[in-house]
Amino acid sequence: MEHELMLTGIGGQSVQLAAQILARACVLDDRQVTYLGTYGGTMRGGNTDATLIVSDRPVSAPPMVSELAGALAMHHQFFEPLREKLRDDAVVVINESLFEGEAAPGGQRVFAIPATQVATELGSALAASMVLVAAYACITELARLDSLVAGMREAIPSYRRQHLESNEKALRMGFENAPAGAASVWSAGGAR
Amino acid sequence: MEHELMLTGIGGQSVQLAAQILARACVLDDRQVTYLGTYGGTMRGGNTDATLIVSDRPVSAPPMVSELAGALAMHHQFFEPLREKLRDDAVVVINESLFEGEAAPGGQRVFAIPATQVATELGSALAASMVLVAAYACITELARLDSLVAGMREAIPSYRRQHLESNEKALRMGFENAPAGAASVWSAGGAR
Amino acid sequence: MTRSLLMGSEALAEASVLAGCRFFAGYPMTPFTELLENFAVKLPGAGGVCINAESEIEAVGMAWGASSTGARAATGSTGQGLALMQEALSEITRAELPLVVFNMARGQGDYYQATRGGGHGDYRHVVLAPADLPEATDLIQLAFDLADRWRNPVLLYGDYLLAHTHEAVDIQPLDFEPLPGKDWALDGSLGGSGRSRSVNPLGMEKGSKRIDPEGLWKRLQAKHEEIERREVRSQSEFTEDADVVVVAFGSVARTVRHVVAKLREEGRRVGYVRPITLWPFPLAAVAEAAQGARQVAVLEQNAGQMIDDVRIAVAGSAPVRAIGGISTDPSSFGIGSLLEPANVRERILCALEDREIPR
Amino acid sequence: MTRSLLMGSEALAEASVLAGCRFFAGYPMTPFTELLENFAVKLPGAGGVCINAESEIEAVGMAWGASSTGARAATGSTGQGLALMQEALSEITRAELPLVVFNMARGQGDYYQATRGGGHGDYRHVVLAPADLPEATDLIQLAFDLADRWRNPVLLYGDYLLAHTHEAVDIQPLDFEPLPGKDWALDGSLGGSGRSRSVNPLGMEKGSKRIDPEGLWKRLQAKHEEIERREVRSQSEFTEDADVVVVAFGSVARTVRHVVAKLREEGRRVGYVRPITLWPFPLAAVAEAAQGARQVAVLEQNAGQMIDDVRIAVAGSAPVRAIGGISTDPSSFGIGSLLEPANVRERILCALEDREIPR
Amino acid sequence: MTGIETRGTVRIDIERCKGCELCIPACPPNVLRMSSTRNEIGVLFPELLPGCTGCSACALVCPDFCFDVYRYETPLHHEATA
Amino acid sequence: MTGIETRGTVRIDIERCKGCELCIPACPPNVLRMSSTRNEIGVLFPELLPGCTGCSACALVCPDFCFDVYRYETPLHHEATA
Amino acid sequence: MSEPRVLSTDAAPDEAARVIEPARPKLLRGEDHDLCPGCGEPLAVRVLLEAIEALACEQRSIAVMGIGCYTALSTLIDVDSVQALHGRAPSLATGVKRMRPDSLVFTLQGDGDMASEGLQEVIHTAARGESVTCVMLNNGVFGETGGHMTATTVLGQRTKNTLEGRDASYHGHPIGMAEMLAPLGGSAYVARAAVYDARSVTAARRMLQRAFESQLAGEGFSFVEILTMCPTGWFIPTAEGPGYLDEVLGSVHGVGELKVRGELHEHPTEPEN
Amino acid sequence: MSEPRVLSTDAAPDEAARVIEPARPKLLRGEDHDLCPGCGEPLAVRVLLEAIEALACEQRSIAVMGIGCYTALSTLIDVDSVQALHGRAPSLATGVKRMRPDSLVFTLQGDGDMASEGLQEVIHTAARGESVTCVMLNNGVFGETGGHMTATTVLGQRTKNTLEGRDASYHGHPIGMAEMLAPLGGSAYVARAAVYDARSVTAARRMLQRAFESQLAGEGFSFVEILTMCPTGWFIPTAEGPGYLDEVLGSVHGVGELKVRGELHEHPTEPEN
Ligand SMILES: Cc1ncc(C[n+]2csc(CCOP(=O)(O)OP(=O)(O)O)c2C)c(N)n1
Ligand SMILES: Cc1ncc(C[n+]2csc(CCOP(=O)(O)OP(=O)(O)O)c2C)c(N)n1
Ligand code: SF4
Ligand code: SF4
Ligand code: SF4
Ligand code: SF4
Ligand code: SF4
Ligand code: SF4
Ligand SMILES: [Mg+2]
Ligand SMILES: [Mg+2]
Repeated sequence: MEHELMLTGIGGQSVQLAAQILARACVLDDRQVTYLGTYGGTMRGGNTDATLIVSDRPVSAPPMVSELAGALAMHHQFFEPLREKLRDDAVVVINESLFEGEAAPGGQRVFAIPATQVATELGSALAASMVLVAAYACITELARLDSLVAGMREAIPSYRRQHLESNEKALRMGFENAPAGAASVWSAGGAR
Repeated sequence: MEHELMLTGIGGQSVQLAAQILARACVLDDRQVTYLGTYGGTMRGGNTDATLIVSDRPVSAPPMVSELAGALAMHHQFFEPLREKLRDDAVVVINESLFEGEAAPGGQRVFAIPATQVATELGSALAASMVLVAAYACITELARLDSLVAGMREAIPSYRRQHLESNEKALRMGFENAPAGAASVWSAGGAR
Repeated sequence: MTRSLLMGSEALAEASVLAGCRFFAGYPMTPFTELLENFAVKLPGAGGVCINAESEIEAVGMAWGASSTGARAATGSTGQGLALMQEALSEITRAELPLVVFNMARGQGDYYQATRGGGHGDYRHVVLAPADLPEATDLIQLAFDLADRWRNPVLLYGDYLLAHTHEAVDIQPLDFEPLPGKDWALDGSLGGSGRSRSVNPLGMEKGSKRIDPEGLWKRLQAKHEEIERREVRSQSEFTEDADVVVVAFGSVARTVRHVVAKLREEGRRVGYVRPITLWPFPLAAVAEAAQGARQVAVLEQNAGQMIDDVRIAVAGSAPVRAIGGISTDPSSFGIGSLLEPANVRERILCALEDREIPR
Repeated sequence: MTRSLLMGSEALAEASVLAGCRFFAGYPMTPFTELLENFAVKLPGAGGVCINAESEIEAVGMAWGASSTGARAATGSTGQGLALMQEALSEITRAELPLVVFNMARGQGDYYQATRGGGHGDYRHVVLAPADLPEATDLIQLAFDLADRWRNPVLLYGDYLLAHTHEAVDIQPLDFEPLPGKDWALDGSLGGSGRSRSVNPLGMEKGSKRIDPEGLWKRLQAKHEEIERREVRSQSEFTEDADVVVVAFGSVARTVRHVVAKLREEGRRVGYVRPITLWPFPLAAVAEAAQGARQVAVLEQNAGQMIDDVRIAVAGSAPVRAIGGISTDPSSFGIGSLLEPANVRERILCALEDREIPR
Repeated sequence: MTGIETRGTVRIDIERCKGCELCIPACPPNVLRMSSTRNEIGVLFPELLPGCTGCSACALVCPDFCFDVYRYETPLHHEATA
Repeated sequence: MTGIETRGTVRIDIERCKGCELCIPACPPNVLRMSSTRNEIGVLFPELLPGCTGCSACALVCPDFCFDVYRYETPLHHEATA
Repeated sequence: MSEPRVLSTDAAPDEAARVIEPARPKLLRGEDHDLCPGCGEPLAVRVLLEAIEALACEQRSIAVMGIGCYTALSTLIDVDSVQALHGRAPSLATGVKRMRPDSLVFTLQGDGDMASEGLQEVIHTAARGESVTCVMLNNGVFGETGGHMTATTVLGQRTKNTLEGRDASYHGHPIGMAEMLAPLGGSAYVARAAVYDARSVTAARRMLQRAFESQLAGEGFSFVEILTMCPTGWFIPTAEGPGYLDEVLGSVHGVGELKVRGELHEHPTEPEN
Repeated sequence: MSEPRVLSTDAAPDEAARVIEPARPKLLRGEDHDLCPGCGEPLAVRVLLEAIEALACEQRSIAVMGIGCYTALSTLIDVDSVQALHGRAPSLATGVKRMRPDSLVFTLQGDGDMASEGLQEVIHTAARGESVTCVMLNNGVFGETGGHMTATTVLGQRTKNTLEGRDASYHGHPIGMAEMLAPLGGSAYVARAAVYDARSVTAARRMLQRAFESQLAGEGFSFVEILTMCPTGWFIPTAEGPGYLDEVLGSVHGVGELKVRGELHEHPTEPEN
């Protein structure tokens, strides 16, 4: 089983952080993982993507994928390139609070999570990506909540220590309010 | 007729100047000329050579010669490489005032000119190379005295104008006291 | 060590320190920046030094100085910063100093730079081109060994993918043959003895005015010919009965390997040769693979550079065709669509089916 | 003009000014120094500017700026100084600016640098390699024309012999096809109009955030392929029935030409091909000359660089053999014994008689 | 006349605003405050309260060039609250 | 005692001398002068007259390291002329 | 408590009013840019363009762009421009000016670009007395590559590799560019500005204008350093940028005119208008 | 008139005498060199080696050589040395020192090398407070390549391309290296010496020794500039070299200590011994 997913958002590091947390969580759950973050253009404030491949065998594919088994979108801007790569059976998790328009025209399974709203209510709009990634992990059963929290603690750089608490809360909120296993990638139904 | 000669001396620019004067004189006399000066090593004060090819047709040979029809030596130091290239019938003109040892073991025609002494008597030891080159031109009939003087006037850089007089005197002394045509390169005897 | 998720840059710095690297200097440039950051974090703890140099030219100078004392030293940049280092890199080669140089390149357009250099005169660097991170953490250890063994710079050709991809890796120290001592390394101790040391790229020797650059350069040439005989590395798969042999290196080869394996599963007669050393180039391996092939297809992410070496290797025994091309993203960091499996697959199919390559 | 004894450097500067060069910047280095000196003397009188730059990097930057205003500009150095310019040279190529670059090289060890560069990414310079001064004064005029025509740097590969040899030359202005106007040249006049100009190597355009380096690079690639088709130049003699075809360029070719002519007089079946453009390399001329030859002998004054291109051209149709080698003097200025007729003759005879080359 | 004197006003291109808040303390009469709703890219943006003097400070410090500043020919008078 | 007091002396490696004349004005008692004959490479070189003090000035300014400087345990006395 | 009244700001006012400050000066094109929220660089670019307008040099200016975050702004600048390599703008400007002596030629560079990578370019250009204006946007970090320390980072400043503040014993000392350039024989006008509030922005515009005037008068080399916020590279909230600039950078890199018409000022002050 | 008596000087004296000054210090090897007659560079090298001896650092010194005429002297210097590229010695010295913190590490560079080609190297090294000593032999010309003007050539000085003297309006202004380096935070000792007569040569030795002492004491970066004659590049007779140095170069590049133990001296003077 090799699960390729991408995350996308506008600027900032939060999408990359979310991707890294998911990657670390998968490693903690003993999977093989390849993760690559990319930033659009030489400029700041442009789009930012992350590609993740999670597998139970050594990963052979490069972290530049042509087809996606899953996608996470913080915002509709810059989602287009991801949409084009979605497989028919892909899992798509979007940030309902900001995302406008159609996420998946091909009949893919779409889950809309009010991530920014949830995060704002928790007092930290920046943690929206935590909510979303936790929801994704929960829906797809890609990683456990404990691993996500542990992964987050590994991933936060020293100069951002003040965010540990709020991030953990956001991860928990995201995970606990999502439809667990609704599109598991490991189960017969979700896997390919 | 293609006449290849080399000039050699220690440091300084006087050997190069002499070579350039001869080259210019030959051009004024309507010959084809190729002339290359080289300095030994990255250092100052080392040896300095000049190679000249004078011809009555366009010069085909590169200014790096394997065989010499003529040689001029200001000093015995650094003469060895030239000696090795001398043809059997080469003309060798040496500065008797400084040159020690045997100039031409192969029976070549050697002319010893007390160049430094003559120049010192003229009040400018630095003009020794002028004496020598003029002697060479006279012996080989490679260039006329007038052309040498004109060539010297072309060749002297602006910041050395004060030497014009003494150089002209040295050229005249050198030319007039040498055995004219003793080894002419243009005559049947001297040419090849 | 145990398996942990490391960014490529972090793993490379880690493996370098493990290999005994004790000096690093660099200047930020994407995608090299994180390598510098990681050396800055890891070296002090290992008794080493990392300097955030004020420019690439100063960085390579510092590494040169460090290496002249016998320390295992490294520097790097992306191709653009390496362009600035060319004078130093060719001169360091003539000074016969070991040095490891990272090119975290933006794509594969620096193949010429890596294998032919832009420095002056004749000089060569061993160039290692890992396809993925686990291989890279081995090759970087090899790089430090080869640099010392041959007293010659060794370049690791990486890219954005290698530098920025996180993978769960387990870095193991490698064993190498014992090395000769560094009796040439400067420590000042022989001053005044008449035998003081000199690290010199010009052919100058203490106590003698005579300079013999020709002798020095010929000695280097002989060494480089020896390296050509001894240090060639490559990987070939499925070439025996292949109609089409694909030649690719680095990150592109990673995709090629992935795609060719799938195509073989589908029964297509395709194989690949992956040069691991770009210099010395695996001429023999490519020549052998070309025997009997209908076509040799070169897939590189540039306007056509390695294809020169492939042509030299194949020497007319099969047609050589370029199926790669320039491919980058708007940042020009080198992460173009050519790195994606679908595009690589399509290009290889074009070669197999004698179709035009999409431009 | 009438025939007068000029040092190569003086003649080159003279011919450049005749060709409309109005800007030069350089930093002294043997054997390039005199070229700089001569531009400094000649340009002011012609309404131009010559700057004694404080380094080679600054020199190429100044020339870049001058060229961006549409002026015919040039710079240069020896290979070592050019090593420092590599970053700029590759970027100027991407900015599509005309520029003439002199390499008054120390020997022929900079062939790779000239033809493959050490800059980053894919880029190409037209490289002209005159064999003697009369040819050089023509080729330098061609260089300024080609640079403007293709909006691409053109490099003149000279050496100590070309720079320092005095010959009696008669520089004649050449005529070229009319050139398109330089509507891209900066003069400030369109500021505020919404159509201000931009000379940009990154694919950036005024008024748009979108950057398309891939598009730019592909456009360049297409241009370079066009140059490869249109601008190849070479000279061949005595190749039809030759047993041995010698390939040589620049000053070495001057000696080869001299020696081969003598050998032909002696009835030896030897011919030569002399690439005048090193890039684009005369692949077809070499391939054609190789047909029927028993051997293609490459005589270059280095460890073997042009031989790559010869091998690519010959593509296995005849054995290719190196008969040149590293050859320099103690100064390393590149005036080694390989430039002498006797040595060249001996090496060609070795090829004709299948003997070992003296090393 | 009653209410707050408003000698000038601004046009704010809130879609370009990146929410940096530099304009807020820059305003001498303190008539700018951050919104409670978010714009397209998800950030808060400045709102104008009565009392603008048309001094241009906001425009000078806004890195995203969001402000056109105007001065009224005749000052307006606004109630302080809505 | 008669004659010039000579407290020191020098050894001059005239074959290394390049004739630059820097040592001549450097000598405080003015006891160096250039020769009238030439050395191997054709240049004039310094000669020592009586009266050297062993002050080392010549050695310090000679670019070709031609001078060893000595100071006599007991000063000598020389006639000024030969 | 009742809510304060929020005025409509989505269009020009209906009432009679004149524009005091347009969002964009004439030479700044209408597109948006991708620099970070709270970045100081766009402020500096704005006043630079306004200074050109004030001198009516719209149709004779040529910009030479360095490489840093501000590079992205070059597409917004409606004057002819040539993109230099990182660190090399002063040499390009030299070549441009020599071939276009009647143009107003200036560079736009960052501190990483000018004081780190290409330090000698600007010094040689200044010593040569080249008639160009070099402008350095100084935020004390390589903004573009992620906020590392540069050669101007002041002691105590936070950057990616000095998260606890630059420490002289480990990271060395900052270089004061204006102080280094002012004593040189070839420099005619040298000043340091900042853009952290409206007053300083206005002063920056004045200094740029005076530098350009100096160039147009043929006095020699001119230089304006402008301190700019980089909240991203300083790892602080955007709103704290201006205060951090003033207190941390400003305390070392003092604002004012250091040299005017070739005369050194002993106590640099901001120009009167 | 009778001829003055010429004493024999071809051997050590027969009389009892002690050596005051050997032709060569211990660290200077016995071979001859090919520098021009009247060149000042060998004088500087001599005192540099004597300073090392005076500090008993013979067995812990590492030289980093620049490229210029003095490069040829590196074969005479009996201390470990590494040859740098033209302009790049300070960076090499940095790398050497970091790996050999107990060594006395110094560069030997010319003015063309340090102030032209590689100007930023020494400035960055100084600002960084690198514990090395940079020595610049300043003759105001590229001696090695034929005597062209450098970035330190003083106004009025003759060089190959300023035969009538350097003219500021055409050739720009000289850079005073010592003056530029002294104000930097990382520099601890900065001085300018000259070698045109016995007194100045002795003072040069003292300054070199004090620079090395500063390095050994870990005070930071140290710098000694030494004015040297280049009769060849100045196009004057060798005997006129010392006077030309003193009057032309010395009048602009004033001799003395500019900074000692990190303290700037307002009026640079030569050190007492
Ligand atoms: C030769 C070279 N080295 C490194 C880089 C990478 N680089 C791009 S921008 C930049 C930093 C720019 O810093 P600064 O000039 O201060 O501008 P800022 O980003 O702060 O505006 C660097 C290091 C480059 N483009 N070229
Ligand atoms: C990159 C580079 N450019 C140019 C040169 C040529 N070059 C060698 S020495 C020299 C001048 C040295 O001048 P300086 O440093 O003042 O030393 P000096 O010869 O005066 O002792 C130059 C330009 C070089 N070696 N390398
Ligand atoms: S113009 Fe002045 S008063 Fe009006 S909002 Fe802007 S800063 Fe405030
Ligand atoms: S200064 Fe500009 S970008 Fe920042 S909050 Fe105010 S309007 Fe928005
Ligand atoms: S030691 Fe002093 S007195 Fe004696 S010769 Fe030398 S300079 Fe003159
Ligand atoms: S200083 Fe030395 S080289 Fe010069 S003349 Fe005197 S002894 Fe000779
Ligand atoms: S990183 Fe700093 S300088 Fe760059 S755009 Fe962001 S705030 Fe501005
Ligand atoms: S050229 Fe000048 S610096 Fe070089 S050796 Fe001669 S006198 Fe000395
Ligand atoms: Mg910056
Ligand atoms: Mg010098």
